[in-house]
Amino acid sequence: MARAVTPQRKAINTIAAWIIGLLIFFPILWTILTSFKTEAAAVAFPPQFLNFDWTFENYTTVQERSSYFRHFWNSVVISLGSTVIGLIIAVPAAWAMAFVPGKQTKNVLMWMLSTKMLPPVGVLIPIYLLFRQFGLLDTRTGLVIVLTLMNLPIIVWMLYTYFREIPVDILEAARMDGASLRKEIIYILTPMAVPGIASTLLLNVILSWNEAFWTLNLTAAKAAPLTAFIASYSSPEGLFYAKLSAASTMAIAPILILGWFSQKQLVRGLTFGAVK
Amino acid sequence: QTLTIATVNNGDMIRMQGLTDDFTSEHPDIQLEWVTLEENVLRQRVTTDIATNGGQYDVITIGNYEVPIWANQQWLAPLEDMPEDYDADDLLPAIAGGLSVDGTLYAAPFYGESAMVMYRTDLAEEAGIDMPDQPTWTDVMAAAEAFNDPDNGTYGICLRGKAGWGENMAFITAMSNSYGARWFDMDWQPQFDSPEWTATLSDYLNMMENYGPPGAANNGFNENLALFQQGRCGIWIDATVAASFVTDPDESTVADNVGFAQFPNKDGVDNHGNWLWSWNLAIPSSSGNVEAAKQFVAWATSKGYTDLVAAEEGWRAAPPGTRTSLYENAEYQDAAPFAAMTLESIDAVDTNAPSVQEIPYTGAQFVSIPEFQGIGTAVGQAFSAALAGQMDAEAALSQAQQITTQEMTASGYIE
Amino acid sequence: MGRITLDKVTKRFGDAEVIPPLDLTIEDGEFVVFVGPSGCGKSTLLRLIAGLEDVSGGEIRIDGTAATELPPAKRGLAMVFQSYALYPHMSVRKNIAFPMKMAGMPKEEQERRIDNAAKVLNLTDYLDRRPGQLSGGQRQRVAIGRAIVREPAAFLFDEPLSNLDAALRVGMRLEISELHNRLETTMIYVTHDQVEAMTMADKIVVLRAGKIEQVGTPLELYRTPRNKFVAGFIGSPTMNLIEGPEAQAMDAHTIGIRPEHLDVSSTDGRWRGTVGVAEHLGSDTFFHVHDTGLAEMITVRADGEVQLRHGDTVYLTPQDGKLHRFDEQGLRIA
Amino acid sequence: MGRITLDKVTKRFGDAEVIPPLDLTIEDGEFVVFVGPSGCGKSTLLRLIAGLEDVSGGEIRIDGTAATELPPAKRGLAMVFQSYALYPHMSVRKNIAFPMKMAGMPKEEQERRIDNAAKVLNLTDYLDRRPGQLSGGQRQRVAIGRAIVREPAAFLFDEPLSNLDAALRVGMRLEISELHNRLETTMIYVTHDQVEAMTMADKIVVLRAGKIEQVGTPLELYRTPRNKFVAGFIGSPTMNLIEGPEAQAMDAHTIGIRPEHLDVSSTDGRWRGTVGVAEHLGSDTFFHVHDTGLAEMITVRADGEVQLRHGDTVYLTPQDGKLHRFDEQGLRIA
Amino acid sequence: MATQHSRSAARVMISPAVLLLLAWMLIPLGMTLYFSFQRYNLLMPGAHPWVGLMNYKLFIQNPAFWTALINTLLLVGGVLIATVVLGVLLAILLDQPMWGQGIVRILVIAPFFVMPTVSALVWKNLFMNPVNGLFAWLLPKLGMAPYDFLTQAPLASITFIVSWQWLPFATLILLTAIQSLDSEQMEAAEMDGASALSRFWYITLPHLSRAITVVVLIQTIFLLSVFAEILVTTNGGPGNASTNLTYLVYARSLLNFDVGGGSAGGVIAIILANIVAIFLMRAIGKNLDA
Ligand SMILES: Nc1ncnc2c1ncn2[C@@H]1O[C@H](COP(=O)(O)OP(=O)(O)OP(=O)(O)O)[C@@H](O)[C@H]1O
Ligand SMILES: Nc1ncnc2c1ncn2[C@@H]1O[C@H](COP(=O)(O)OP(=O)(O)OP(=O)(O)O)[C@@H](O)[C@H]1O
Ligand SMILES: [Mg+2]
Ligand SMILES: [Mg+2]
Repeated sequence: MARAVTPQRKAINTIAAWIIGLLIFFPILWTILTSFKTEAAAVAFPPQFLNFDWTFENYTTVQERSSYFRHFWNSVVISLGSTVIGLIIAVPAAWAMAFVPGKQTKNVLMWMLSTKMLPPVGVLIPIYLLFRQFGLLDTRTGLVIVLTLMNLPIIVWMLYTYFREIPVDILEAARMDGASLRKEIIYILTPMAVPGIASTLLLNVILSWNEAFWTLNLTAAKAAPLTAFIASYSSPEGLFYAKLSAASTMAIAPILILGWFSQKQLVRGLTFGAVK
Repeated sequence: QTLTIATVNNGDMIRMQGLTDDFTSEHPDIQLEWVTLEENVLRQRVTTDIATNGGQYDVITIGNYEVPIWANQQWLAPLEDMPEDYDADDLLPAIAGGLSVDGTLYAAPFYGESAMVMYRTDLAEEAGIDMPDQPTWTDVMAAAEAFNDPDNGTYGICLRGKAGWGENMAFITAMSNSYGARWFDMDWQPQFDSPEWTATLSDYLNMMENYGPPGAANNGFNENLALFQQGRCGIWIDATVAASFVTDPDESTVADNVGFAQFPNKDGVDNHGNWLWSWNLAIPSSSGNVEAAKQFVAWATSKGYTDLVAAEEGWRAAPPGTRTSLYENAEYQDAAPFAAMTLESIDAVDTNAPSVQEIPYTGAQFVSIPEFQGIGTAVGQAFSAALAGQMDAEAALSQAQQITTQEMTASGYIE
Repeated sequence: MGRITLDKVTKRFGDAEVIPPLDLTIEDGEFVVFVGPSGCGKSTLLRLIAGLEDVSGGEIRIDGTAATELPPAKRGLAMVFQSYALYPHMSVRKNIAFPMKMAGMPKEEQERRIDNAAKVLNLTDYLDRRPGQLSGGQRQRVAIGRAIVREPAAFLFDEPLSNLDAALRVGMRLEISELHNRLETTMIYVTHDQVEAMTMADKIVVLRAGKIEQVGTPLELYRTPRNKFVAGFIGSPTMNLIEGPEAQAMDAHTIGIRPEHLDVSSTDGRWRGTVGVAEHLGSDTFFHVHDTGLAEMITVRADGEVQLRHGDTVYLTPQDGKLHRFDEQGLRIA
Repeated sequence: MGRITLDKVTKRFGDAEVIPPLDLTIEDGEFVVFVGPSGCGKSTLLRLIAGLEDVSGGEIRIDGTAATELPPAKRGLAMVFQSYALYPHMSVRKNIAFPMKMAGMPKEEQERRIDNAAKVLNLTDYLDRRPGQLSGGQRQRVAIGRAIVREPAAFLFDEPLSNLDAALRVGMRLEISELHNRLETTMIYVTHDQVEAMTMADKIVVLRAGKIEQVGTPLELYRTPRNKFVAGFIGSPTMNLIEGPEAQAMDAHTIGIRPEHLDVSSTDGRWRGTVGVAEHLGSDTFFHVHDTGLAEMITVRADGEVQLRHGDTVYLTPQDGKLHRFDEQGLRIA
Repeated sequence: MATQHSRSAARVMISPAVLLLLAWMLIPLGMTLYFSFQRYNLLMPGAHPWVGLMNYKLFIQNPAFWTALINTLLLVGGVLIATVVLGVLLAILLDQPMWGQGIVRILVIAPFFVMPTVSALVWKNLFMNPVNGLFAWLLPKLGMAPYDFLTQAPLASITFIVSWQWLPFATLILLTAIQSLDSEQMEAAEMDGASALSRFWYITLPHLSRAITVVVLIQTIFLLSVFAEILVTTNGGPGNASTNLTYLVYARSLLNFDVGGGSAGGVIAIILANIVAIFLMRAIGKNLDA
């Protein structure tokens, strides 16, 4: 369909897409802008777009109040940790499902996904008791465990759809060439699936980063990630829009930037085999 | 040693976090870790932890509602052997009484509050209204009507509407007390079918509908504070601590124009609501650092801390409502125009007889039984729904009656 | 060195018996081609030999030792897949080195063999490229290179040329033949391409539904097909098979005559018919003759110069001794 | 009804001129085949005619009316794609009905035409299946069915058989030819398959790099290729092209002789050489002769019965009048 | 690939994942089930008497339960419809040639990265707040009455917020799916005389069905347990107007600290979620095979 698109048509597309894109993005933009305003300017009517006195005061206040970097570091450790461990468990499982499919494979996969439908609130108290029992409360280890289990079904599914696209021939060739199962996975499967693994990794980092129920309920101070950081701004006294915006910006910025930079991988991985 | 301290994200607590250098320099071996959370989340986290013996926290911030209940469960370490200079006798008796079980203190008050009326003197002047020091609800309603000017973004009265036993139910319970209503009769039968409750709720809804701000059903203390600071409320009836914020010229656009009055009563009912709340520091018995925690609690609720705040931020910012000595301090009286009214309000509270009728419970703007959190919140939701226009007062009350009866039956209070 | 014996080898997928018990011996150094219609079990048989599938019954012996239970890597065979199955993330050099690396061969020996294979296969200039940067024929050669360096007892090829275009196919066909001449290693080659089978094989195995229909040299199959199936399967255009009175006249249920074994005349001959579609290839002309009184349409291959048009009348005569006769079971009558 | 004229039609993709100005007339009812090496612009040309690409210059006329600016649907042409481009979620019936539904044709008429097409194409039993449940050949027929029902002025086929296996290809080739005989509609057919081009075409257009090298009937191209390119491109195995003294002796820069036009003798002949690889196809034998004193290796096609082995000495003689001569520009010398 | 050896290897390889998930499902679930038959209030330590099905009875009899059930379905359904419909339209728009496509994509994808808590806070305070929010300023400008979103249309507002978060996800998957559509199919349809609208309806949309099922499945998994958005914006209110099952269970077990009741609610929620799951799995299982 390489017929010429008239410039008018392209211009209309462009304008429409940009308007919609900006509308969708606007709340985030507005939050970022607000974070640079004084509290008074933040609630001023009519709203001030760029014509306000920019200030970094909110960021300093927020940083003074809670040590952002510790929360940030917890978030990094927890989300990366759970994703990496999840991958280590999921790669063999996905290998088995993709390359040695049995009659039950599909059912096992669907069952795995259905465990994600367990409403977390329903099992908080049992988990809390277990965690207390094993001394996992307020530890990063504890959160890594929970988030790994939470996201494992998704990781398995994503890897499974990815692996299915890898021709069996190549694994068989490796086998003929004398590779053991372990070597087959390490030297052939994993390197070939790098794009898929990367996008799985990304999506799960994002999901873990944003997970707000378990991270909030199973931590106190030591292991609390950014979700807990944000929770302390949810309803403070007095005017707080600017401070809230600053805290929000700080909480979402890392993942937003990561997401933007790795957009392509993410999009490819997200398709869950929906696109053949 | 590291102490993990759970606090509410309100201004006084956050200020305390900024001043901890003073403590850590005195106690170099003690490190402090802060968990700052919104009130509801904090309560849920702390309760889960203490009830399951989780031991995550060494110092917790809890209200005077929980203290006696939890102390009875042996969940709190008694605050005996406090350091010499702590001077427990200096605590306001109404406050200290609520935090003691059998004469032993189980939590140290960080600040205390009752409720009072805050209003805009500039608007009152404009409208030619004279707010008495002890207004009745009739006075308040008349003033609210006069102040209401929604076209210019000023609303007559701001009251709590957000559902929650510590949010709208705190206010409505206090209001009902002042209307002569009670939660339960002596057989623990809920009383929402009484005429006093009908009067309370319909007056509340009327005021809010006619003179309240939009979205009131989602407004709690913080939202109303923000509104009042922006000059959007003519009257705000809420906790006395608010006074120091609304008069803070850095944050409040109406700092110079705030007047104070006692919590209203209904004509003929001698009850000013009996609102008493304090945020207190307590030590879970599951903590492994009880001694260090005591050091910290003592520091944070000491006279010395008050002086420290005064030195750093001025007297007006001193945590109010806990110590007699503060109210005797002339500097404080000068800096805090609301001091007298605050003390008067607190002194007027009798937590043993919050209602004028006979009741089987103690409490103030709450009922001091463990089930109250659940019941209060469920009832609060019904009232909030009424405020949002989803049902009328009558339906809300009968729903409240039904919920409460069910819960009380389930918990074995009534057959 | 590369004698492979299948003894009552059977394969079932669930309930479906894809290979009924099958016996076959492949001699050392032979070039054996498996042909047969799609789905007849050629690939399955190859994979059984390779060890990529378990046999359901029977024995496989390689050089006299039982291999039935051995994992693929231990059988000393190398396989070249239809898709080449190169490792896309490794350079050509690494691809070729992989089996040696897995075997833990010393580096120098690896280098030596890689250089050698690269020279033989004309890949020296491409050793540092990735498979994605190679043309189809080059990839094919890398796959062969990877197989060669292991110095296997036998090579297994599963339709290795079917992804190449016609011109390349001819070239690669010659290269593999030459390789076989040089290495003299046993090769088992699966294809569905007539020409490949005929030109490359020492021995062709014709399979149908997992059963061996005939084993023999290409010309044996061409000249003396054991049954109607083989007769129809080998040769292009297909042999004309004629039933009815004409066949009975020759004491057969069916008679067969290849298109190239019919003499055409415009004046007289055994069968008289009308020309239908005529396909002019330049070098040859295929035409289809109707209305000969036979039930079947007859295909004739004639010279490129023959000038016959749709509707012309022709006379056809089968050449001497080129008639095949089959009985009711379809078996050849000697 | 289906006369298509291209007048100085040009196509550029960005800076690359894929089709330089090109003139071509296709007569009503003709079966025209475009051939040429990969990337020469065959598909592009077809898509320009279909209206799926805009021309960069020139005029296209269909039945005398200017079509250059018309959208594809308005040109009254039907196209059969290489991938068939069936709608995977619709049944065969719906697939075939789709163009009529789009044209708002009455239901009964639709039914009639579907039944008709299904009968013609032997699809009646498959009308309720999805394309995914059909074999390659059946899909191919559905694609044609979808084209037929529109009763177009001309059919455009872009390598419609290249996804089929060899046996099916032969069958479908005949079916399309018969369809053309029956419908007598103009057909333009792109292929890179020699045999298809030779057997199906009324007229072959040989393209190279977007330029027409020769237009003519298959036998014209086979017998009198206009230049070396066409000579080498048409015919299989390829024509032997010989340069050097032997050619100069015949007043040409290059002489060409087809493998099938060389007589083989073991005793005497014009060129003496040694047999290299011999490929026995049963019906024919191709062998490669080296060391003839000519620079080039010569390919010879001989009878299937010829018994020559690697290393034998043979004598080759070109048949009378079958030699082609080309000048330095590669053009035929008459 | 199916040798005995590889099959047993597969069993070994899949077992860590299966065992972990089984434990993750069964242990807490078992405990929840166990608690659900007890009178167990966190605030009242001591014995937890066995009360049989009373917790279930109370949970179901509570009128809030039915409201919550309906709200859950409305929320999930609403978000699914909004994201799929808008996602398809947006995907088609983004598939058109335009300038700065990459940047537009970045803008559109952004909400997906925002934590639910943050997005709820931002929408609630900066936009929907009836006094200070941007909408409170904007609506009168557009000649509309000011509207208190979270009070007057709480569920719809939450649906809107959640849709905003998930629209990027749907759009991206659908966009990739559209781009994977065989261009020859489009061209064939064009030659067949289909208008742009017919092409969308008869070709594009059916082609997207598989991608749509995946979007629906994944989103449902996450939407059934929407929680933070409700907690932050409305606390399930006013009344129960925006309480979904998850929130109701939360309210029981963590606001009332009624572990018994909460567990009963949790069990009910799990059962309902699995009913939805079975429906979906059926549908998607079919679609994924095809
Ligand atoms: N893993 C499997 N499970 C079930 N049946 C199978 C499996 N692999 C192959 N088959 C069946 O076994 C038969 C033989 O398949 P095989 O692949 O060996 O045929 P083939 O001769 O190689 O065909 P082709 O020429 O098409 O490659 C087919 O009917 C096929 O459907
Ligand atoms: N959309 C396009 N943009 C740029 N160049 C193109 C485009 N389509 C085709 N070309 C170029 O135009 C030339 C002709 O392509 P075309 O597809 O017509 O070749 P073809 O003869 O059909 O080849 P094949 O036999 O491989 O199908 C090629 O060099 C190709 O790279
Ligand atoms: Mg095969
Ligand atoms: Mg092409």
